[in-house]
Amino acid sequence: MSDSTAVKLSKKDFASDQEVRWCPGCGDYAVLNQVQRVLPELGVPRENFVFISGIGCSSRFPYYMNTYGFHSIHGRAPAIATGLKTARPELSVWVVTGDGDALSIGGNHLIHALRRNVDLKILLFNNRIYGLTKGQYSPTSESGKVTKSTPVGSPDYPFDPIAIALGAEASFAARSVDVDAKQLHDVLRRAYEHKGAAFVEILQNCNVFNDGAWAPLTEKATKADAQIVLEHGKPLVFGKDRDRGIRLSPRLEPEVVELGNGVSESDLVVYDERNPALAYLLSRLEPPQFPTPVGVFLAVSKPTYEQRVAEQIAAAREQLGEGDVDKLLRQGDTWAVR
Amino acid sequence: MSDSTAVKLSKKDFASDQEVRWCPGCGDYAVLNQVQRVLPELGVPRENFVFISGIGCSSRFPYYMNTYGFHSIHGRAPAIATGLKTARPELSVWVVTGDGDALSIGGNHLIHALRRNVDLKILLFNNRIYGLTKGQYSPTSESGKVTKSTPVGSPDYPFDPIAIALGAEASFAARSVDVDAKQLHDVLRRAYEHKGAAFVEILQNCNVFNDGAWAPLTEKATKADAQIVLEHGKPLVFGKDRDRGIRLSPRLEPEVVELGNGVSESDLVVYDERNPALAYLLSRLEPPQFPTPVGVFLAVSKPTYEQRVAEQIAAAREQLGEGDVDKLLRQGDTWAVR
Amino acid sequence: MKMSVAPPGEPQRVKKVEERESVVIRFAGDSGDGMQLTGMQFSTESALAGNDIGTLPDFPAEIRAPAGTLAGVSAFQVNFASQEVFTPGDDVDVLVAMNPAALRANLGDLKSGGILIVNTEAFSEQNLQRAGYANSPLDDGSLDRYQVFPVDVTKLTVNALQDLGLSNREALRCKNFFALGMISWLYHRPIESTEHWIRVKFKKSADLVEANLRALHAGYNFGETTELFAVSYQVKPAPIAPGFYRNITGNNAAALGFVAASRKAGLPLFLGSYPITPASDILHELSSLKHFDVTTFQAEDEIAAAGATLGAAFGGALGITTTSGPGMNLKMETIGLGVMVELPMVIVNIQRAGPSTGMPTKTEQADLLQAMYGRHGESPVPVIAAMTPSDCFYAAFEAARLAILYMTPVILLTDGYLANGTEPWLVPRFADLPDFPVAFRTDPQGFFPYLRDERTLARPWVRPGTPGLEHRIGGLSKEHITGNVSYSPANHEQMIRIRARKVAGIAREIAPTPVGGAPQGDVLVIGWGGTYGAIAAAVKDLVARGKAVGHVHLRYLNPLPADLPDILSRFRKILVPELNLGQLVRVLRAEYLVDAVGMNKIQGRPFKVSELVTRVQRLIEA
Amino acid sequence: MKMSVAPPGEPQRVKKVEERESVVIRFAGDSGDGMQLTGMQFSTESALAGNDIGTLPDFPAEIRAPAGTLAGVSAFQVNFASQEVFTPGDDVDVLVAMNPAALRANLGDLKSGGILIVNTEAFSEQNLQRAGYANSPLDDGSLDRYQVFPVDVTKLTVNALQDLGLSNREALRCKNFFALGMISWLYHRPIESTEHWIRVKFKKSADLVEANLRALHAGYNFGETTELFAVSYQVKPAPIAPGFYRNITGNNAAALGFVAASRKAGLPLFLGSYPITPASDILHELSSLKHFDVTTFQAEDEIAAAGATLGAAFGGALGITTTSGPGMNLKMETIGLGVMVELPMVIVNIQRAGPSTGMPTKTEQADLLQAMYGRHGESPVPVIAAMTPSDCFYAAFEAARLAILYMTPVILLTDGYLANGTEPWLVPRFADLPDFPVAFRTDPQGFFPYLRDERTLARPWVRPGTPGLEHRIGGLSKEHITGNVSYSPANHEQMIRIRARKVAGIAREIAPTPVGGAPQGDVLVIGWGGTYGAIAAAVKDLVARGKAVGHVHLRYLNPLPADLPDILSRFRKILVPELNLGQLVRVLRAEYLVDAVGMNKIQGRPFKVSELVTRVQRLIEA
Ligand SMILES: Cc1ncc(C[n+]2csc(CCOP(=O)(O)OP(=O)(O)O)c2C)c(N)n1
Ligand SMILES: Cc1ncc(C[n+]2csc(CCOP(=O)(O)OP(=O)(O)O)c2C)c(N)n1
Ligand code: SF4
Ligand code: SF4
Ligand SMILES: [Mg+2]
Ligand SMILES: [Mg+2]
Repeated sequence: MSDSTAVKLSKKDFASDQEVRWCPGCGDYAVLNQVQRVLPELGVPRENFVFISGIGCSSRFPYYMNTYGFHSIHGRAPAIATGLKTARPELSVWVVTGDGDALSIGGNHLIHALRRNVDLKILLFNNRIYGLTKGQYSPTSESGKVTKSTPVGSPDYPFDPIAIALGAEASFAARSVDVDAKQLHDVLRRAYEHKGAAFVEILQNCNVFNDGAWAPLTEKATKADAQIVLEHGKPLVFGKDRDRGIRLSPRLEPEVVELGNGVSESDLVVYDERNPALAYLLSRLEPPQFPTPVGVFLAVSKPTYEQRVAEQIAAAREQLGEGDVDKLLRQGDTWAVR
Repeated sequence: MSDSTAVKLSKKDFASDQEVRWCPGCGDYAVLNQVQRVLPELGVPRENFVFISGIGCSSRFPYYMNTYGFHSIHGRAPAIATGLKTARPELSVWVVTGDGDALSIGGNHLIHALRRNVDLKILLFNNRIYGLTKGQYSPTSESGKVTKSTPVGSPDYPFDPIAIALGAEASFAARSVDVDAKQLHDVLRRAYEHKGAAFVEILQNCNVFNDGAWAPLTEKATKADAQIVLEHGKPLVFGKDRDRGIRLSPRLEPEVVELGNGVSESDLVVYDERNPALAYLLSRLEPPQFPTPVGVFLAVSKPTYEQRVAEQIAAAREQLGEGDVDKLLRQGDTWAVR
Repeated sequence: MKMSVAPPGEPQRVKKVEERESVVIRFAGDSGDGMQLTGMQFSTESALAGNDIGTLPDFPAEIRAPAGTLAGVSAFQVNFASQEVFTPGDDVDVLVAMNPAALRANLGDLKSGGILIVNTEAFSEQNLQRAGYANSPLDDGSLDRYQVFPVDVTKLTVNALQDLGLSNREALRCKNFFALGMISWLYHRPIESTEHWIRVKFKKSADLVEANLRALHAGYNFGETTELFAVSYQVKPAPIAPGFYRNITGNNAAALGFVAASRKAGLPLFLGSYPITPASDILHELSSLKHFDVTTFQAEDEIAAAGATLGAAFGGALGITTTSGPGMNLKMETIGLGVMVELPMVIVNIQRAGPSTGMPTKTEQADLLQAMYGRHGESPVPVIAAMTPSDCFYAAFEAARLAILYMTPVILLTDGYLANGTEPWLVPRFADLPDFPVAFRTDPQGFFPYLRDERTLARPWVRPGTPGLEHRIGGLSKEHITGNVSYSPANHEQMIRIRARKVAGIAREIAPTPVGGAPQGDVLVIGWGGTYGAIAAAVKDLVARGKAVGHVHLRYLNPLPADLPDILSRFRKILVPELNLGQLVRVLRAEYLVDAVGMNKIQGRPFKVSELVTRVQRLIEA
Repeated sequence: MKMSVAPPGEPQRVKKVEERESVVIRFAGDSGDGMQLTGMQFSTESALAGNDIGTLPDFPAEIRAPAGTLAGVSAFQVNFASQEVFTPGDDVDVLVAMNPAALRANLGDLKSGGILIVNTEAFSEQNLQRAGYANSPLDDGSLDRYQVFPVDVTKLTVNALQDLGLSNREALRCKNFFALGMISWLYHRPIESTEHWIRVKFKKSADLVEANLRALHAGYNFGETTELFAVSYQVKPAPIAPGFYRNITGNNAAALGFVAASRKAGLPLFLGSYPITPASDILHELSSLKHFDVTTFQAEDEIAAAGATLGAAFGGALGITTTSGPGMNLKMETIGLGVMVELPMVIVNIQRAGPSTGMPTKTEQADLLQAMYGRHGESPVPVIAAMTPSDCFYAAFEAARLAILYMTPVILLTDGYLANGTEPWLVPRFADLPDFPVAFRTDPQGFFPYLRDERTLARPWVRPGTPGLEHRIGGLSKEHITGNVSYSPANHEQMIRIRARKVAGIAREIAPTPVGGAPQGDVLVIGWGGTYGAIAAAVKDLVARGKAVGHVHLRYLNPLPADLPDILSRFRKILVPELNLGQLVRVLRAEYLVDAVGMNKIQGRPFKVSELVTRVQRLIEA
């Protein structure tokens, strides 16, 4: 996809002429900003980017990108993107979606796009709420949450988006935070570089309907203790003073341990982003007992869907030659009348 | 649900007067047989059972059960069952579905029913093919599979139903085999006894369109080596001579080991059906490298959806009293004109 | 809050007072300015003042578009009068514009000579630019046609709250109450209800109660004391039927209608829904009525919402599912199953402007043919429509009643205009509503799942859990009486014809169609749904001018009333105004072979009375 | 396999030979008996014998219902004649019944005096019971009205294969070829094509080739040698236009039509589909044509299938999505989006008997109004329908052409009868089909996403990847020309009216409507879709009897042809036969205010010619 003759692009090349219409203070701005920063670095001509979204606040994203874009139907972006990417493998196709769009109405398309390993970059803006419809609970809202549609609290249990992705055979799954510019930047790049379906959950603040949903992870005071950054090949250490870590108990259950007092880094789990079972184990870690893992949970490589489809077509052409319509029409039970 | 005054029921009480119309030799017969065997044991009056299915060969199931039944729409049985169970928690609601019905068109409803932990008994007949539509590949068909719609092989990767369930926060997930009468019987009972969504994958043979899909697991000669039975609290041992087992490598990856030569059962993973990460790890085991695990992967207990909903309604009544319609109509901005 | 008309404490007026028969006010500001709230409170005050009222909220699709932009303008229109009110009013007498964008977006609807109150502080360089003004319209003479009242609402509010120690932001948030106070003074509105509302709403913060009350009073007193207003206006109470009233939106009314129906049927209510504008408020409302044995299930999508509803109906609940156009597409397959298994459920479509995502917060009537024909195969369902916000109560009640009585899915159509609009509602007594207790079948003797009631052709409703009645239903063709799966050609046709007859037979439930205006003559105007008010007002106007114009407003779209052909035959011409490209008109033409003509507007907005009057006059003359 | 008519080697006939103009044979047996295959082979033989043919497969919904039951009966009907054939025939002249259930299920359609060949061996106690016979109909005199030929097909087949060392089961599987051989002898069919088919089909097993060939020949020779048959029948070749022919099913033809269209457009073809009876075969067919630059995507459901298709269309492919009724409901929201973003795609609905799951393997025409009105909002799409199996080729081609030319989703309706039925097809030359090369917009100069072609009103099609033309599309209301999101009321109406005009303008593509039969007179029969053959035959019959009856068969349902009102006006009465409760008839009545009457049958089966003839006659007399 990279094109050496491409002119050097900058962030502003990726801003469309449309006014951005999210609420002031919405976390979506930070993500837009970061995406517009990363794209020029990728060496892809601007016209080869396509952003496809569903419906929701986050799904307005394509309007603000000066690329090809498609603001489609609630929940259906992964399906539409699958068609586009399969028909046009040379394009860089990004899906922008929300927790409702991707995990409520669109859950099925998401898991199938991941299963097929279509080379899509899927950015899920998780604000744990329905923003556009003004504040109902979403499939990632915590149990007991009081919202417009759950005045005495949600009776549901939430999905964990990373776990869903792992259950659906994703080849790449990562998590980042809207306002964590550097980490988000790195994760977006990793997602782009991964050949295959890249699923990125972005923890995003909806300051109007669910303000502070991720506060512990974004407030300076609590951030270091509230999150643990996954790094391939490194032990799972976290905390302001990097004095805590994650160990596996003999019953194969994760536990937080303080380093020192006989516990050293070598007792900790060494992260391996190619081990799906480890990724799933980490996805189970939840506050307040555990820090929230961010970074790349899983990155394994396998041929992509569109690649395998293209190979089948190429092989058919190779074997049968370029199809001849007249010959095709004349196949089967035929006869001539004179 | 159990009713001490209920008359003693037998298998034939659960056979309807409708002729069973699966192909001769179809694995569905064995499952029907086993379900009809288990139900009378449960102490539930017959009229309290409801079977809800989607569309597919397997989904004809309700017609053959002399209980309440609903043969509904392709993929939608979990949604319909959720409504019924929520409205009528006292009923024992069973969902019968196929790999296409549950995991293709119905994937979203399945994962949401599991997430909510609705107390449904979900039996997924996995024959890795679309039976009723005469032989297209399904989301569980293996990569490269040649079917009517994939004449040069499937370009997809399959779902693992257990992994999907675990990714969707299922509280109970199990796997069994159509013709393994005793094991299927036990798993069905465990599913019934679990309070919450119980997901059971049943490996089922479609002798017409995908004969022998599970042959290694059902043929006497290979069975013991091809499967490993998960037992809570027991080490993971398998093989005709029970001389092999599953161990975790230092990189936390599973490996098959021969017992003896310094390797003993105490080196093996001890199965814990309450550990979802372990369940997920086991779901990754695939032939030919690994035996296929069967039995209960996961069983954890948490309040069910319908229970929490019922509690909210009871609490509201407790707090606000039985609703008075006249009072309700007269709420808000009101005034009297004289 | 209960109170009776003519609140005490109307202050002594020193300035000139003029009388008006009716006034249309529109409050317009930024999304964050609280205009919806202001409008609602003003409506309540007006109702309490004894006027008849009609309202129209109009808000943007964005949650909060950038402050000061045209996209962010939110408005609320109130029509109040000393006579019967049918609509929120065509053109406005008074426009309150809290910023330049609000002015720009709404000025076109202000009558020449109308009152324009602007919040001057908001007319900053930046805001002017955001609204697309090169020069300030306050200075360039472009507003000369109006009575302009420039008020620095912002400063006056902040001043009034000075000593409360509020942050600037908090203080600014009170400015809508200043505006409300000012307008309340101008039209002699009683403000006690607003005071009460403030006390309840902010009960957690005494400071905010105090601040908002002060802003309200400051506005009121500003009216009295400022030189600006030389005149204030009185609108006498309307001759309104005595009784107990409340202001109600269509969505609220629909929710209550379903609750009442469930009680009359003696069933628990199950709502399966997926949020969507403008339907979500029914879900919100019902979710807080759990003590009425109401279960609300927020589903993963509309398919699941409909499916769960059907499942609950199978279980013996009154099943309701609510949505709007886009979600309606997704419910069709389940409705088709409902038709085949013959279980009751109500599907509510709060229509909005389409196609596709369209203009989600705007109104339209373009889903009628979809309601009638949107499913594959022959799967007729009754379709009924509500006419006014409060009529949503009765329409919902009736939809539920028919569904249960005839064991069939019923589609109820309302629209964004009805859903969010309010009107005073003479609250009925529960006891006066018709009873329709459900008798589930429990007797195994002679039971067959598809053995029908002779009159209604409804099949029996059996709750799972009933001993001896175990049976299976499903989407495959069903054998007459036994309900067994059947591929018999003759049986297939018989069952399809029976179901069609069952739905057609609902015509017997329809009371004689009331004809408004002239009982016969030149033009019959036939409408359905939310256009009721505008058409009724137009016909009233035309009749007053001596025209022989009649009005039929259809509640039942399928089946149509049996007396319709007779009524049609009494008029020379038939006009069918619709907020679509012509849907009911197609049904009428096909059904009765009458040369009915359409009048179509598809702008996300209701008809204006004047548009209708003009069109009918042209038709009379043609 | 290519061969020309009049195959060599027709054996010397010693018995009496009679001539027939046309014969209708139905092969009926258990699902496992291979009746579909037998029927197909017999059809091919008949085509090769120079007859015109029509076929009707009829199989159960169950994959393999229990052997011997009524539910498991599978049948295949062939009509072959020395004149033009329009349908598979009403009543049958010859019934081959391989077991009692097949006899029971099909006997009602056998003409009095017709030939009945039964496989006696299958008339065991058990099989009789399974079929619901108390006594054997072979013995109780109930078949006296027919010419019964009892043949122990099973034993004769097994005997013929005795020395091959096949298992009993394998041998029994050959009995359909014995039956085929026997009937081929009886009607002088050339069996070379069947021999060839056997050789290809079983090429992996020389034993099976030998066994099936032997069974075929044994059956053929049995006809010649047995005393049973005293007479054999000859059906002369029909006067058929010279050219190259093939037998083709509607599904096969549709697939080929799309491939041809994609080549003419110069685009890759993308099919997004989810399997469903009776549409799946189009997916199967296209999945094997990858070398034609065809991508088939088996989606997770119909929504994804439609979505991926639209995505591929956005990418510049010819996007097709195929389904049947139940799946059609699920595609509506995506079609609505397609209408809004104005991208080309073809949605094919192979209609089957509904509502709901209905009778999946049976035919019906009850999805027309859904095609027209099934979406929320005003979202018109062109709707076209195929008339015969081979016409599916041209209809598919035309649907694709219109979609691209007008940048719009197009719905193509066929049905189960067309999809699985076969007819001989005079294969066209690719070069003779119209070209319509696509020119994607590439010039940034003056580009706007919604700047339209003046004639067609189509917007430009731009492939992502084109520099300088980056733009965004979506489901929100779009501003005229720029395509920016717009909530302007006037713009909303303008865009909706433009799209309606665009679709209405397609009328200019429609060639003058051919009128079959009388050009004017008493009754005009208007049909659409798969009823073509039956109506054409009926009208031909009526005209031959001197009746002034005309026939119009509509390919374009939306928009309707511009010359239709004129044609309607030339007839006294209009009859609209449909396999539904009256759908096109509603459209015609609403559109033209003509008192068209419906003729409706909804039994999962096509019209019989005789039913149509009778109905028209009654109408003439009424
Ligand atoms: C078919 C359909 N159903 C429902 C809706 C209404 N709707 C729009 S966005 C949305 C949910 C938005 O939540 P999320 O995806 O989390 O996005 P956010 O606004 O929070 O970014 C819903 C329910 C719709 N547009 N279409
Ligand atoms: C909406 C809809 N789409 C498609 C179909 C066609 N269909 C019926 S069953 C089926 C798949 C069956 O596969 P599976 O669920 O695995 O069940 P099996 O027959 O193998 O038991 C399909 C695609 C349908 N009935 N409805
Ligand atoms: S509602 Fe929430 S998510 Fe939506 S734009 Fe506003 S702050 Fe952002
Ligand atoms: S097709 Fe397969 S799954 Fe279906 S009934 Fe036959 S053997 Fe069973
Ligand atoms: Mg969200
Ligand atoms: Mg299957």
